[in-house]
Amino acid sequence: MKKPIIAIAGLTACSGCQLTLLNCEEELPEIAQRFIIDYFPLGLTERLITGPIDVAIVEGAVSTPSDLEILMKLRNSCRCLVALGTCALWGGIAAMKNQESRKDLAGTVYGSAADELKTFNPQPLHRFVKIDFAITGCPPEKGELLATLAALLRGTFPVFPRYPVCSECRSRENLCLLIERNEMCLGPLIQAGCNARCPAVGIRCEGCRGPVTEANVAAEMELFLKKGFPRDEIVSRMQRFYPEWNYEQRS
Amino acid sequence: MRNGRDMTMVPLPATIIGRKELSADTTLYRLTLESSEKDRFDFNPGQFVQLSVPSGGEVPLSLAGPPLLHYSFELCVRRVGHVTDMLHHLLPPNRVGVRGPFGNGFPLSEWTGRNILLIAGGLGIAPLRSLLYALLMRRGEFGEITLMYGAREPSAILFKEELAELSGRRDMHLFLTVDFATEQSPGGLACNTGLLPTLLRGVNFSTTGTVAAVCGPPALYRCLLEELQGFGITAEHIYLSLERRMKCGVGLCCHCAVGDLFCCSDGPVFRYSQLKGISGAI
Amino acid sequence: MTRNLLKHDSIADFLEILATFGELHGPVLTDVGVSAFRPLGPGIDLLLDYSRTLVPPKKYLLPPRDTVLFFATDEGYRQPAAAVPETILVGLHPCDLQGIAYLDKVFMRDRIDPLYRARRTALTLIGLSCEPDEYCFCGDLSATETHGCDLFMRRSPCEFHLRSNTPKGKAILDRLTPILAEGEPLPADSRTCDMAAAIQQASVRGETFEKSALWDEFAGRCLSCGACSLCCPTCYCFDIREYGALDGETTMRLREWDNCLFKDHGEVAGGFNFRKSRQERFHYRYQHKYLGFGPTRGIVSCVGCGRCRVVCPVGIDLLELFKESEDEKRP
Amino acid sequence: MNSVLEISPLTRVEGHGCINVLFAGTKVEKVSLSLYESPRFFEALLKGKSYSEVPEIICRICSLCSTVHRICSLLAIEKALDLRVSEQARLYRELILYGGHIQSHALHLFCLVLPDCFDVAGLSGLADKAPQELKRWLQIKAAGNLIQETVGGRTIHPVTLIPGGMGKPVNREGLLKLKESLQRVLPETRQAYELFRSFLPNGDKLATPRYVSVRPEGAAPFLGDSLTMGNGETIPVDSYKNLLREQMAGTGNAKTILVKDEPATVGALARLNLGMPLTPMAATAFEESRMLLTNADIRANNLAQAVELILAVERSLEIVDILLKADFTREEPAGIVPKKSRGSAAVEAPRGVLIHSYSFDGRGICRGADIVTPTVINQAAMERDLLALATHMEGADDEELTDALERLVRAYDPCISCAVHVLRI
Ligand SMILES: Cc1cc2nc3c(=O)[nH]c(=O)nc-3n(C[C@H](O)[C@H](O)[C@H](O)COP(=O)(O)OP(=O)(O)OC[C@H]3O[C@@H](n4cnc5c(N)ncnc54)[C@H](O)[C@@H]3O)c2cc1C
Ligand code: SF4
Ligand code: SF4
Ligand code: SF4
Repeated sequence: MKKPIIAIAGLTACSGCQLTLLNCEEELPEIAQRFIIDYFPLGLTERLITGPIDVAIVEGAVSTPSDLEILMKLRNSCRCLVALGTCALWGGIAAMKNQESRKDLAGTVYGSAADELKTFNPQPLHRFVKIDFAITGCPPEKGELLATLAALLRGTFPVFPRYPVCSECRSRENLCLLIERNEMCLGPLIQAGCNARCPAVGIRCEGCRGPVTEANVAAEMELFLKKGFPRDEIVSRMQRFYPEWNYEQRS
Repeated sequence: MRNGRDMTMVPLPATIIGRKELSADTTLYRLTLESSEKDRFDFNPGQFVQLSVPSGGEVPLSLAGPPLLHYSFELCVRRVGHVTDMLHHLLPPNRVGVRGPFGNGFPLSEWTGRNILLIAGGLGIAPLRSLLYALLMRRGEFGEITLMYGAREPSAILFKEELAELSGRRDMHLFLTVDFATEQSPGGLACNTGLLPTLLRGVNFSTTGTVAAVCGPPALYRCLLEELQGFGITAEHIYLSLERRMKCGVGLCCHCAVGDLFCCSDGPVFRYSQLKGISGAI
Repeated sequence: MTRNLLKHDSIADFLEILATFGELHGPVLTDVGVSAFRPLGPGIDLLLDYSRTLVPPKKYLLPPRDTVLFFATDEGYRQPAAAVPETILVGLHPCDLQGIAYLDKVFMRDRIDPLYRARRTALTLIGLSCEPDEYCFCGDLSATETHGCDLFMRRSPCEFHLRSNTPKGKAILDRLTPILAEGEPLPADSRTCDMAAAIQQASVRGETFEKSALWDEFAGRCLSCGACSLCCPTCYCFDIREYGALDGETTMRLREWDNCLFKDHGEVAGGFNFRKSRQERFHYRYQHKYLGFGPTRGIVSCVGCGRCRVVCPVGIDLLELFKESEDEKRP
Repeated sequence: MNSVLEISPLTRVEGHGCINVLFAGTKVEKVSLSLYESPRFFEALLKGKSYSEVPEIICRICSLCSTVHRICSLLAIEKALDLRVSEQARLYRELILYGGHIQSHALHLFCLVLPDCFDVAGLSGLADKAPQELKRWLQIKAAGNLIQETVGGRTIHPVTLIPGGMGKPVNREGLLKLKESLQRVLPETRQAYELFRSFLPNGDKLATPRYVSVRPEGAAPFLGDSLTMGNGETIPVDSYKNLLREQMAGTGNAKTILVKDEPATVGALARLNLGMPLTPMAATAFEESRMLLTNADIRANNLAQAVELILAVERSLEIVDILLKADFTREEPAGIVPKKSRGSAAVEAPRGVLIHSYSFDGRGICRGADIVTPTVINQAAMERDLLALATHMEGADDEELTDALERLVRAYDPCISCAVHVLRI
């Protein structure tokens, strides 16, 4: 089998997605053997993107000219581009206030020095380049990352289920926090794959994996409102990882 | 149970022994089961197999060749997604897995003495090719045989060489049509332009004692069935092959129900009369 | 007179003897307060007066996610060879027994699913009578204490009446004799339930409630969370997926619970969907639950356990269809 | 003739940064370190969010330190809202804090620094050169991650810890599994310490750091309510601003901080030098290497981290034992009544002192946030040392210099993601 050449890069992010890879302690040696890792600043002294690369795996949102430059360089030298994690796929935590002015946000943090910052609203990768595959999650699940790498060895991508977190939550026999404890659990709207991590330890789903394709956003909103949560609080929670919900969507 | 393995549940190893590109996205594969199983593979036209591409998954595919083809069988596959994509990277002598054959197939023995009209739209030619060869193998038992085949455009016509050969035969009629004519010639074939229902209205074929076998996308069924009945072919005598999502092929996974019928085990070939009252069937 | 009375205070001995027949599982209250079937052991209390578990016992036969095939380049596909441990499931309510009996029909009658069969054969079922709550509607739908289970325990104020239905059950009963008292067999339970009767009648009529306005109303509210069918004792739709391993050689094929209310349940390649709208998917669910498909045509698969009504976050209840039609009949 | 050596991007460190060395002829004129991580404006993101959302958002500042950010923010919130958490929650927090230190130190030492010791470019090189050892070292990292996963519900951005308490406690089975894995790696941590002891760099000594750390209270090494500088001087966390003075750095998006107008150093070396309580094996290791660690420059920091690995594993084992004995069941988190308030807390992150400070309005909505991260505190010292080292090395070729400067940066174990989100609102 020909060894795939991969590049791993991080843009505006917390490095958690790349760390997820480094957290595969069991598998790391095998990965190091089966792939040629061409560019991976977090783990490798190699400063140049030279290409050609089979697969570029990119973490983080795009929010500066230098992010964009790295992204473009990678896109131009790779065959497939994989968005790794919620920031790369949906914008993620840094994009939660994208509806507010970037300038004001910067000003709040950096005062007058803010003007010198070259930055724009954090955007998911697909706003700028074509992505061939995405692994969601903040951080992504080890299992999905490994399944993707395994599929790459065979020149393909894996197929992940498209149901919401609730499905995994119920089959794990968790207590439903939405029904039984009236908590603002986002499970019904969020893409599964984490095996309902949070409800399994008694914490409501905060939605870190972004929207599931088939989400009845409007009905969930009605339910939360009926349970007495103020609308602004619901919106604030829902936008934590994905700022662009369509609150009218029913299917 | 064959050779200690249950072929309805566990795919048997099969080898790709031939591969021919029919169009930009469609390829004909010839496969053979591995030695000890070879002689066991018999099927009815209209039946399908579940083909496994290791680490990709499994998809239902119609048997597209004549039955009893020297220990091998043919599949005509369009590249549309995950599994079919992986399949398109395979070459002889790569190995795949096969379960089946499944489903009912066309009831040839009930058709003895009748005129037979085959109508294929697009990839629907796959099962009908198998049916046609089976009919021709028993040519004497049937009346007039007509094949009408429509494709989107000349380059999408599959099996061009075979069609050219068939068009020379005197014991059957062949009519081709394309939705859009383009510069490209359909490879020396006589070809109409227009949708299949237009073709149906425009050519002569026997309508008495005729059974029709139709296979194509849902849109084709919607516009064709009324036409056929208009020619006096009753719902009882129109056979359709349906496509549904299938995961098991044997009536367990429950994705393919049409009304109270399973497409995989009660079908995929149905008489139109069976489907008439079922909303969403077609 | 037979020895068939189990005093309430002999339960511990009872369980100890049962445990000699295999791994003992039964309903317990988990640390988060959910009723669930779990392994029993010292210090774990068996629930004897529970209403229903969240997930039905089908998980013992069809686990939520199950490896059904392995593939290796040199040996092709093969089924997992792991031996299934003998398991005793104690404390199953009649609706759950009925649910298993239905699954048996699907997976062991016309088509035999080898994995299911292996697990089913290793399973001993011990039923337990129950008191319906406001969500149940099993009634005579599951007056089947005798069917499907090996041993049945009917509860009365200070004892359980045991009855064996199979040789397996008989063997267990024999072994229990030392801790049992003598008693009369109780007459069969003759509970009835109007809702259950209405469902049966509708099913026989082939009722589809085509005109009801409820379908749209359900579709508008449904969150597509999947709870109703995951928790239904007779929902068994499954999806199949396949994942290669990092070694580049081996592969696993998984079978996983699916749900007919999900959009991609009826979707085929190219995005064409045979059940595009949620209304259509509700109809599909109705068809399967109350009218049946293929070999189970005509069999009502709803056993009246009430789980789907309990677990739906937005309170959707297919029974409203039947109620509505009952109401219409009344002047 | 002026020339510039640009080292960009810095590799094998967390986040995006670069070094520019400015030469006048062969003389080093200036060295600048810029952290050009894209700013995510965390302080602004928090503004307007409920106190309950704050820990969940803020832990996303950085994946390597997500646990300690979460804990620091919980402590600050609880201080503001006058919440007392149960013994159970306190123990779990302490345990997961060690998990965070173990995984972070192990990642830094074994994945980012060790390639330098073996003269390879990165992990793949290590996998070739020392495959068996790599597997064993990664086990230490895995043990840290197992704590995160078991206690926190996830290895990165843990979820169980919430204001006033926690979700479900770990069951017996989970604790026993933890214990087993910690026991298995404890001897490995000692081996790792010996390995790093053998790789101590030599060469001209750089400046002796001015250390700052959280003043440890009781037996828990990384927690406390005041900051200390070792000369007897301590200040309560609430007045941290009197000690740490911020200034906007010339380049890059981070601020630098001076302590009494001088660069300060935080981190493992600082903690060891400022009398953090040690567990038996860690104490032995420290004693053995006292000379190497107390009279050193920052390049001894990696050895100090290795000592802390021993410490964190030992201390985790102690806590797991306490938890096993206590056999806690699930408890409801403390009831919370929001009020207008302000609270600051400090925790020792793997890289050193971390401070979170928040103010809330009457509804518990965050109106102000200030986060001081260790990398920001260290930045001035890092620049000072880089300049000194570059000057010592005048005449060396670019490759050699690049290599040495990068190694120096790695000794500090900077965390650039954390560093760029600093400043008061
Ligand atoms: C009885 C029958 C006979 C068929 N005969 C042929 C044939 O001869 N040649 C041919 O090219 N195609 C045929 N098809 C269609 C073929 O099965 C699909 O094109 C194939 O499943 C697509 O799989 P994919 O993974 O490549 O596509 P993807 O787009 O990646 O998968 C499509 C999605 O639909 C699901 N799916 C499940 N069952 C089906 C299904 N039956 N059709 C489409 N999608 C499905 C897949 O699991 C996946 O989720 C037939 C289908 C049926 C039911
Ligand atoms: S707890 Fe949340 S994820 Fe789980 S079932 Fe309830 S709503 Fe869904
Ligand atoms: S339960 Fe929700 S918040 Fe938790 S990991 Fe899963 S998707 Fe993320
Ligand atoms: S449909 Fe509902 S009530 Fe009927 S068996 Fe399923 S879960 Fe129980």
